[in-house]
Amino acid sequence: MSMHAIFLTILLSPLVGAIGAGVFGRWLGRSGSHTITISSVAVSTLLAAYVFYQYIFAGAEGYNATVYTWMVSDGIHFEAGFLVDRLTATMMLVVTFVSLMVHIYTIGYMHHEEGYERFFSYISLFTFSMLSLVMSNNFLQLFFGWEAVGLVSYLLIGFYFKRESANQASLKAFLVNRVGDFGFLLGIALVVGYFNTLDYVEFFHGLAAQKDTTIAFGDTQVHMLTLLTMLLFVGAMGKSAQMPLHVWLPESMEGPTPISALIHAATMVTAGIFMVARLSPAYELAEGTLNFILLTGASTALFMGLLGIVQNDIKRVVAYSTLSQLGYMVAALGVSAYAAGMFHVLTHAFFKALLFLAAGSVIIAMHHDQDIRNMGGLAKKMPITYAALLVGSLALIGFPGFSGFYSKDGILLALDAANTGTAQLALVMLMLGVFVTAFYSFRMFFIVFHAPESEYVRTHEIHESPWVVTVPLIMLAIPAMLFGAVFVEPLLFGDMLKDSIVVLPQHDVLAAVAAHGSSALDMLMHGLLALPTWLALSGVALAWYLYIHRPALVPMIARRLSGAHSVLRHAYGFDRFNDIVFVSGARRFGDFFSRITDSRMIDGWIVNGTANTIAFLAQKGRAIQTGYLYHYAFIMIFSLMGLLAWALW
Amino acid sequence: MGIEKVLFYVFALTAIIASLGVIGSRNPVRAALSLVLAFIATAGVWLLLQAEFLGIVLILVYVGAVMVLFLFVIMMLDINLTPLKEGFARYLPIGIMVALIVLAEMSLILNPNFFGLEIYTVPTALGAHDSNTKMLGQLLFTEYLYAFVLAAVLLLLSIVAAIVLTLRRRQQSEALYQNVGDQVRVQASDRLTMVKMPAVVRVKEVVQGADDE
Amino acid sequence: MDMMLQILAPEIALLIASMALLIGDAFWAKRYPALTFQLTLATLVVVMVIIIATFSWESLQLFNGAFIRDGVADVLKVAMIAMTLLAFIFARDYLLKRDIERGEYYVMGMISLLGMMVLASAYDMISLFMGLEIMSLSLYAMIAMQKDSVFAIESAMKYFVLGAMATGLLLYGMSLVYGNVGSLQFATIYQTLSATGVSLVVGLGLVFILVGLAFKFGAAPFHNWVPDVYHGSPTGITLFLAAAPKIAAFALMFRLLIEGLEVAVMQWQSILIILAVLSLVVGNVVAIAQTNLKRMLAYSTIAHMGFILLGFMTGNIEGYAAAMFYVVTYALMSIGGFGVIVALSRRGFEADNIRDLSGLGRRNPLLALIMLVLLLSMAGIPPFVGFYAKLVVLTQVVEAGFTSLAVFAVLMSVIGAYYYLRVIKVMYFDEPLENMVDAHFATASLRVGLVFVGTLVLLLGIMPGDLLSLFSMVMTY
Amino acid sequence: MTQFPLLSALIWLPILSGVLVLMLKHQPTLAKQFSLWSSIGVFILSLGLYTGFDATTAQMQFVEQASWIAVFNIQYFLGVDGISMPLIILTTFTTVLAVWSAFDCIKDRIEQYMAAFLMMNGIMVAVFSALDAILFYVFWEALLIPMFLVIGQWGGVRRVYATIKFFLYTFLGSVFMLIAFLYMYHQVGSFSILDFQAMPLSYVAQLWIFLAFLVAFAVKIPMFPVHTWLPDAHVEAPTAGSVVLAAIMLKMGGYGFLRFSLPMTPDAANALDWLVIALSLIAIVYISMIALVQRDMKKLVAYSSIAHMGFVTLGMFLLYSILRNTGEIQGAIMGLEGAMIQMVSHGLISAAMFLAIGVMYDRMHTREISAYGGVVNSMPVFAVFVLIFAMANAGLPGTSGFVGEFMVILAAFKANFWIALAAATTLIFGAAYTLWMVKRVIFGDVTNHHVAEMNDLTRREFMIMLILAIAVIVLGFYPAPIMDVMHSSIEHLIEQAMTSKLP
Amino acid sequence: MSEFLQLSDVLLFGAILFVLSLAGIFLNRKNLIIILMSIELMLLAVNTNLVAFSSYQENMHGQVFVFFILTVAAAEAAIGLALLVLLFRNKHSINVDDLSEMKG
Repeated sequence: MSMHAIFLTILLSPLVGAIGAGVFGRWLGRSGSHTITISSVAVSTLLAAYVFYQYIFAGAEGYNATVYTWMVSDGIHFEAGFLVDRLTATMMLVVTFVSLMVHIYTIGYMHHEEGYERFFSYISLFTFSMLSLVMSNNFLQLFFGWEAVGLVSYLLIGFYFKRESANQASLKAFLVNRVGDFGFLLGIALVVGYFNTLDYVEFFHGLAAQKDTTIAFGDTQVHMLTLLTMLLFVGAMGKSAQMPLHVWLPESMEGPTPISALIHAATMVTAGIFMVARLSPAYELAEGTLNFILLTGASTALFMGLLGIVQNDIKRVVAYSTLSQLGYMVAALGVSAYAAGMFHVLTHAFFKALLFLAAGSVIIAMHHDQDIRNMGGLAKKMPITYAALLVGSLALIGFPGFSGFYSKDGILLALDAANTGTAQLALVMLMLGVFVTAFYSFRMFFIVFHAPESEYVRTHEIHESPWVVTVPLIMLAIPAMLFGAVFVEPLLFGDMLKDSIVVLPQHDVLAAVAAHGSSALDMLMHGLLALPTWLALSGVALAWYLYIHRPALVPMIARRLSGAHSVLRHAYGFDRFNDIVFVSGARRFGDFFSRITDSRMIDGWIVNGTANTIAFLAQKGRAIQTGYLYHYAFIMIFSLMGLLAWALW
Repeated sequence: MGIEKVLFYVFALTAIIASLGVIGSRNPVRAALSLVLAFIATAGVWLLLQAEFLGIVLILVYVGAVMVLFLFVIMMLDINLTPLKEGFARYLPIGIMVALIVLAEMSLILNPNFFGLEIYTVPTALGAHDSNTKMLGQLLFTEYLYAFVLAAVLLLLSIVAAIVLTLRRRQQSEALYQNVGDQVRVQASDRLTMVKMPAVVRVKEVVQGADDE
Repeated sequence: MDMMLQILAPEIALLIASMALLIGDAFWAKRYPALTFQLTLATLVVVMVIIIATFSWESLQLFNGAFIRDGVADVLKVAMIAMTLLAFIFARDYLLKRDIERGEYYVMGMISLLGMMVLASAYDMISLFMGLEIMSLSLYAMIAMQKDSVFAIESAMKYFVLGAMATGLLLYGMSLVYGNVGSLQFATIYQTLSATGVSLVVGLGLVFILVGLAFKFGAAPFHNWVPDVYHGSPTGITLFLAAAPKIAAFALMFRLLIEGLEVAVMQWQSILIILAVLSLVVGNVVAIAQTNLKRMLAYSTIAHMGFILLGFMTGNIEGYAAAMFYVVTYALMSIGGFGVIVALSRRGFEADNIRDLSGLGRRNPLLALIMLVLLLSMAGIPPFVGFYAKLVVLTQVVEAGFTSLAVFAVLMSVIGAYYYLRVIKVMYFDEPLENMVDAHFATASLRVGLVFVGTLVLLLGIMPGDLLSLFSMVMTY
Repeated sequence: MTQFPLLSALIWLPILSGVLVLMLKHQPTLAKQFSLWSSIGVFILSLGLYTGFDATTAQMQFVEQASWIAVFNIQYFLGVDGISMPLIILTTFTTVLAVWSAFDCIKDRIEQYMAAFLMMNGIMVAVFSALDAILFYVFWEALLIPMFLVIGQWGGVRRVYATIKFFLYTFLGSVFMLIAFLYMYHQVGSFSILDFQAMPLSYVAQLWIFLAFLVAFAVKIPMFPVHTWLPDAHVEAPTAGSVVLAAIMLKMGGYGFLRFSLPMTPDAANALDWLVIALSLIAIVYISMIALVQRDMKKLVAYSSIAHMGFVTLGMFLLYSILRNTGEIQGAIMGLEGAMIQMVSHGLISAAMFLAIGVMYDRMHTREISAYGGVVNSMPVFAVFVLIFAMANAGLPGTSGFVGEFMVILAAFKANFWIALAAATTLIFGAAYTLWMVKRVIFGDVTNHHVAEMNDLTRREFMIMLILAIAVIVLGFYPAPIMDVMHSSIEHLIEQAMTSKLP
Repeated sequence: MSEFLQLSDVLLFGAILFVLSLAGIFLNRKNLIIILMSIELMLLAVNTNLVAFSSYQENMHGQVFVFFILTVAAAEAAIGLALLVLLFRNKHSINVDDLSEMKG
């Protein structure tokens, strides 16, 4: 089997599964549907693993080829094709693996739900879309995958279509993403405008020549590549939920938990980071954009993390942690530490999927109640879930040795090494973020598992989830623990991603970090003594103190800090603001245009006004026709008079 | 000033005053008589212009026949004059103004200073043996034969038209007067209308009907 | 002499036949009520055949140039006869229903037609005037033939008084032209004016002549009689009135303005533009406010006359040919429109309100379809002949350099389209009124005639080429 | 092939079958079947245009030429190039769906209804293939008649107002075009469109002619501010009427720009392209906002049509500013091809949207968004299709709706950043108004018992929807077949549009 | 001043008569029969014009025209009066104001 065929199989196999379950689900039934989708994704996963092996360990050459030509216009080829290198191969494996886990998990999670076949079809379709995004060798296909994952996300958030809040959330997710895509598409247009190509490689080749091109906006000259990368990053902000386009992600938790794990934690939301990494040659040339990225990421990381403190919905807590972690990744990109960002993407994929699936397991046990205040003391009732959640949380907070530790530390070190003013500022924010993360993660953890049993827990039968749920948990817990340690050296400091990521020498912060030691052990040793670890631990300690040891303090503190609390409860008012300014604003404008300009002015005054004027004239004209002979004669003579005057003139 | 000129002004003035009488008079008989006077005066002008035949014809035919016809009709119709006496004063000023403007416009062209009189030399008087009637006749029956025939058609037409319009069928009794064509063409629907009525009227409807009343 | 007979044969045949029928009718009217009608039709067909058989491209003159027979005259005459024929066929039914069907109607119609033919062939002012009067007087009388109808008498009276006044104005203008040129013959007038140029007196006379012509056309602002007369006349007469006399008016204008006074084109062009513009405005705008179908069609006539005047205004031969095409096709559409009203009316019910057509599309699809075709054609929507009429006129207007005038004309026809659409709306989109469920043709001849007209309007719309070529050719000769 | 008169056949066969159907007054079933099969036959016949088409040349193909009205040198002159050919096939294709869609929902005078659509089919093909200006105009106007009757007879409550407005609006626009034709005829002595394209014209004349064309085509397409007839007409028209109106008749305006405005008055187009671009952008932004607040589904889709047509006009008139901005014309082809593909795609999508609304209307007899809710519960299959079409309407990649918008935005960027920026807002607005409607109508819990009682698609409806869905998706994934046939013609067009015609 | 009367004098006379007759038609609001008389007067004015021109042009065509106009005028009068009679029979009035059934 040639590589090309393998790639095609990897890409299309989930599509086949999706079509099978979606179109023929009615005939296939439940088990038929999950069988076909799971097996198709499994095929992809196995092949992706093979590809991963080939690229990472066997050192296969980068692969770049066209699958088919979409169309050709104006000399520009619009194509679909594969660009597979180590970055891609890694992403492919992560995507397929997490997807497979989620597929299996879904059997248990969605067991009693309607629309079972539909759900499987969607997640398979998502896998296809994500793969086509990742494997693309050009902007067109990238955009296609970009939008397609958005579509599936829309469909899945609105999966419970009877629920108004789900519909609202899905619409919001789609529209906010569209705002990002708006910038993204303009970025692509810029690429075509200046490089006359959509192909990555050709684009990269063209960069050198266009390095200093500027665009004139009136009198000001704007650096073209800065604008280009900014626009593309706007797309990334939408997809990766960076402030202020993050508003959709918390609400996306309306969807079933498996897709929260798959789409809104592990894969889709990282597309933005992937894209920036993929286009690193361009970003490297745009200093301004990098700074912007850095600040955006850092603020997202801190401020979204803070929101996690006040959430009572188990999934929302995890969602805000996702937002926060995405901020970390983006911040890494901002200092050209693409590899660090990607590394965090990978580790995050595992532990966040794990967290979500574990949370889902809790939710199953709680009969789809998601409020943590109704939980408590579940540790004994669901040990596997408990363990899984603990592993996930530890990885999340960056407990030394866990995957998250390596990736997060990598980012922090990179920021430190960047040694610019902005980077320092960002570093402070991220450090605070570490503390906050630890605090809210373990707040949730303690409340769910260690707090006194709630009324609900006491009165209901609660037990561990079935194997289809727990096996994926275990399967994910393993990489959540070990992936970081294994891959930190090649990924972060080695040449694992070197063929795909370009970093200018003056930006190469990771090289500076590597100077302090580049092995996992070095990292561990260094990390044990470093500030982040202590911040994380103190966060955990504070959570324990407040929620287990002295729970009575919490309401008091909330009252004392009621101003800050309220700000957090309202998520800084982003939703309010959007509602008032954009949603109502657009509607109000639309209403005004519809009723006033269109109906009254154009239609009323101009169109019907003309008609009415003519009708009015007609009535006047009628009035002249009095029926009296002498009037007629008079009109004739009068007209004669006029014509005579005209002729004599 | 030659005698012709004096005569012309006399005739013209008479005709104009008579015309004013025609349009200003409220009594149709008086108007008709004014018109007769206008005709006669104008005939005088024509005579001055050496159109003897036409002048005489105007008096004979017009005054003798047409105007008599007018008078005849006026008498026959036995018009109630009282409502007719209501004046036309309301629009009189503007009417007169428009008429005067038209006249002014016409005379702007026709006045002696402007009108290219030099090409119109004073006509030579006809010789003693030249007959206006004869000249007219010659033209009429040669060059204008076609029009002459058409005039005959026209007169025939007006006879037919006048008769068709004014002829009243004698008042015959209904029994004697029958229109065969009508009887042949009559259709059942002209005579008889079939009205569908429900054989049974439901009580409810009847009650409703009663309520409506 | 033989030559003369041949040239005059159509008129002679028509005259003799009408005399014979006038007398004959008095004898056979009671016994054979339809005979006069049938013989009239036969006569008209024969006359038409004679004209076509002796069709003359050359111009042949008789009576020292008082009579001319050329292609234009022949084409116009054929058109007039055809319109008269249709008018008689359509009208008979109506007249029968109202007991006013009498031999004299046909006789006077034929004499009126004779007048029109004389007009078409007139080559001096006197024969022109005689033709005009023969036509007009017959029309006055025909309108009044429904003697018990106040409407009919009133419209006859209005028509008569205003018509006489217009004739007076026309004559006054002619007298001024005569006074300046010293001749009544168009050929001489043309030559003299070419030599001497146009004096102010002729200019003055021209204004009076134009007023008279405008009246005959029914062009604004000399249009006031049109709605009242069309409305008040019995529909059977209106359809006669609305078709052939318009062609005659064209002949009148053609002979007088083109054959006689073309030299004064500078003078009459501007006045014709004024008349055309006013006609377009008045006709199209005021028609919108009408509720009576006959009145509406009358106003639409005024608008159409505006277009014809536009064709004339160009002052070139192609323009006249365009106007001729317009007037002939318009007459066809107009007669069809009134024919539909006749077909709908019954004894004691005139069906001349637009409301009376409600739901015609259901009640009588064929009739509605014919009316639809006619209305769209009048509105100038392709593929019906009315479109080409407008097209050829507009082409010439643009050719003559009056593009803005063309724009104005089409804008007005857009306004005009509205009221035609309104009728279509009533026919197709409204529910039938309670009291009218039966709409069937009264007679087969009417049905055949209407179908013929509708088909012709469509066919000429698809293939207008030959007719256009013919008109263009006779004009060029 | 010794020149089988394919175009004539495509014009006259449907018209003749329309006349035949008109006579089947008392056999509605026969009328339906006959109409359907004859329209399918015509569609298959029209595929002959595609297979026999030579994509390498910009020359007119399948040319038929004969004298028609000799006095004015008017010809019966037909032919197609890469611009008109896709539109003709779209026409015949849409007619099949329009006819088929009316099978059950029209009860009254079905034979007239069917006949109207068959005749419109022929007339529309004629509009796209006429190469003589008068021939073009005749069919252009003639098309109004059946549509007028269709809306007026089978339309909604305010149908009379809507249909008269539609008729007069369009008529008003097109008379200016007629005058422009006459003026050019006056200059060149022929009504051949090819002659018109070749003739030199002074700058002032070009300006006036361009404006005349602009009025005509802007009304038809429609552009702001002469768009207000469209929402009314769409709302009141019966389903198939809306389909044909949106899918084909709007395209006639776009086609007019390509066939007349650009090649005939290039200098004026160059001078006034800002006007068209500005109006297009207004259409995209302003109309989208209006669409957002519509309460009537058809009105919403109608407004969205206007916004989408804004892309068509935008793409067509970008070429001059691209030249001015970048000094070369690369990108211009993309704009024009984007506009073309947008027309075809919008033909499919709007047809689908209107058919979908028609499906609901047939069951509920209302188009108010608020009357629906949770349709997916009772009509799941239908909901899937609606979602596909809604996504296509929102310009999602993988559907045909994306292709045109994408290309136009790319081209717009070459012209000016701000133009591209304004155009790209459609990404947001398009999704907003479409999906918000979908959310309110399709999703959610069942709001009332009427919705609960709705039956899912019948076999006929399903097939129609399926065909359209396949077309939309196939075109989205593989637009090349359509693109390839138009390359030469578009290049030729740009060459014409770039060559000054000043004498 | 010439001894013979000048053409323009006659023409002005004709013009005055003509305008008077016009005024007679539109000023008269009551009596139809006077309108008919005005028409006669109008034709008379035209005839005077023609006679004058004929005389000054020294050809007879104008007078022939007058001859025919007189004929027509008589015929016109006959038909006009017939209409008047009909009108009177129907409405028992020849009031111009009563002729207003149709308008608008």
